[in-house]
Amino acid sequence: MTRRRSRVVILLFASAREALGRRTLDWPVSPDGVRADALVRALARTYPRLGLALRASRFVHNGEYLHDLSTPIRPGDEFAVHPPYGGG
Amino acid sequence: MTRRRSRVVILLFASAREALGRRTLDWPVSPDGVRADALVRALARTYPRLGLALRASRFVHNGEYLHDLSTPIRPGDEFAVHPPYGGG
Amino acid sequence: MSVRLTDRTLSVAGAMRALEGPGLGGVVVFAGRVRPDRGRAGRVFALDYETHRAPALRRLAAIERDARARFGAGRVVLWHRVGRLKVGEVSVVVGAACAHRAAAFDAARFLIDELKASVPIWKTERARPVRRPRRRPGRARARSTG
Amino acid sequence: MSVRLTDRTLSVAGAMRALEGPGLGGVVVFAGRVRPDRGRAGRVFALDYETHRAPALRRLAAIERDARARFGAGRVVLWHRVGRLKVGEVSVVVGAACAHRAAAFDAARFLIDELKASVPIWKTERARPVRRPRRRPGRARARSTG
Repeated sequence: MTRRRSRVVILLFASAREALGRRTLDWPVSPDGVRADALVRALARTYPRLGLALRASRFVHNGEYLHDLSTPIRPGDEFAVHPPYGGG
Repeated sequence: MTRRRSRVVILLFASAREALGRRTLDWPVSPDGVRADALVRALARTYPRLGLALRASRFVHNGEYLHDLSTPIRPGDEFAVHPPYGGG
Repeated sequence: MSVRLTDRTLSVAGAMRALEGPGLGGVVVFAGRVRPDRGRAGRVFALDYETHRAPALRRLAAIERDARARFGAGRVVLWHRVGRLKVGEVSVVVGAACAHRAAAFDAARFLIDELKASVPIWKTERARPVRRPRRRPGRARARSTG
Repeated sequence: MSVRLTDRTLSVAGAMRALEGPGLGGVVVFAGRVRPDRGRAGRVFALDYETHRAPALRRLAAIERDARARFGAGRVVLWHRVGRLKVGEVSVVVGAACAHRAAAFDAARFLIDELKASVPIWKTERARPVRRPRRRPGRARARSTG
């Protein structure tokens, strides 16, 4: 828990999960947090294979769809990458 | 069978059956038969309670829908009275 | 069998099994139940269904052929029950299995619409008189299943 | 339960039971099955479904509320399976029970369209390479269920 308190848990699904070969990432952030758009850019820089999936995805912040990319993402938050849905 | 050979079997359904309280009628016809429209008029004359159902119905002659009311109905034929359908 | 007129209980699970087939990704089933409507004679407790069997089966088979040709349905079910049905019982089950869902919906809709309009099946309401409550008069409703 | 995400087999008969209710004369059920399509990686033999569970359940519950409000659906089923599904298995069952059939068809169509468009569920194809026959080349088909 201590470790998670200084990190954001990134959840990856479908093409994003396949691009990285894993379901979750622990992403370190400062105690003040980071803007969502900066977080996404940093992810794309660190994992170029994730770029395509990130561009096509919606983001879900602590279970709620993120409409404002200036929202601060803080330590302990959950940040999910949702590629286009394919249920049915 | 001898008796049926000089008669038409009239099949009554739904409101037509309820109007007369029976499912079938044996209707005598001459060996040359009778035109369908004349048969229907004779039925309505003999059973006034059947008039309403007859006006709303389609007729089925030996299992086929009757489109031409001048068709002759001959002894041994089946003549069905189909009020509007209500399946489902 | 894809076309059926029977006095026995209709099984939707059985219909689903009849609608299995390779490559048929979308299955739509419609089931009609007897409703406790209020008719002229009171509260409906049952419907008596009757049919003119031979022309009805021919017409059902023609509807099945049409659904296969028009919507590419790979499997079709057109089942109707006859005899006395109590409120809540299933009177009709139709279904279509197609490659995709849009065609399956259109086909199933076509099946039930055609069945109701053109198959010689009739229902007669069996109702009990209803005592009208003094304070809250009920609205009359006389529509039947589906 | 009317909203369900499960790794167990979906029962259409169970859905029909969940869609019973007084006065609900029209019931429409859609079931989607895994199709043996040909994708880029070959012939599909299974689909792996995954979901983001909490937001998915919230979204399913919202779709159910919408269907009740917009179409007067008295009972709604929105069930999706997750995990590995082989060709022919049922991945999704949605259904609506209404007083009349037109509303039930519209509601069921709404349920599956909304589910596919807006619920966080994904599928990944599992395929085997196909050797192309020399004489009768197959047509490529890459669409998935429903």
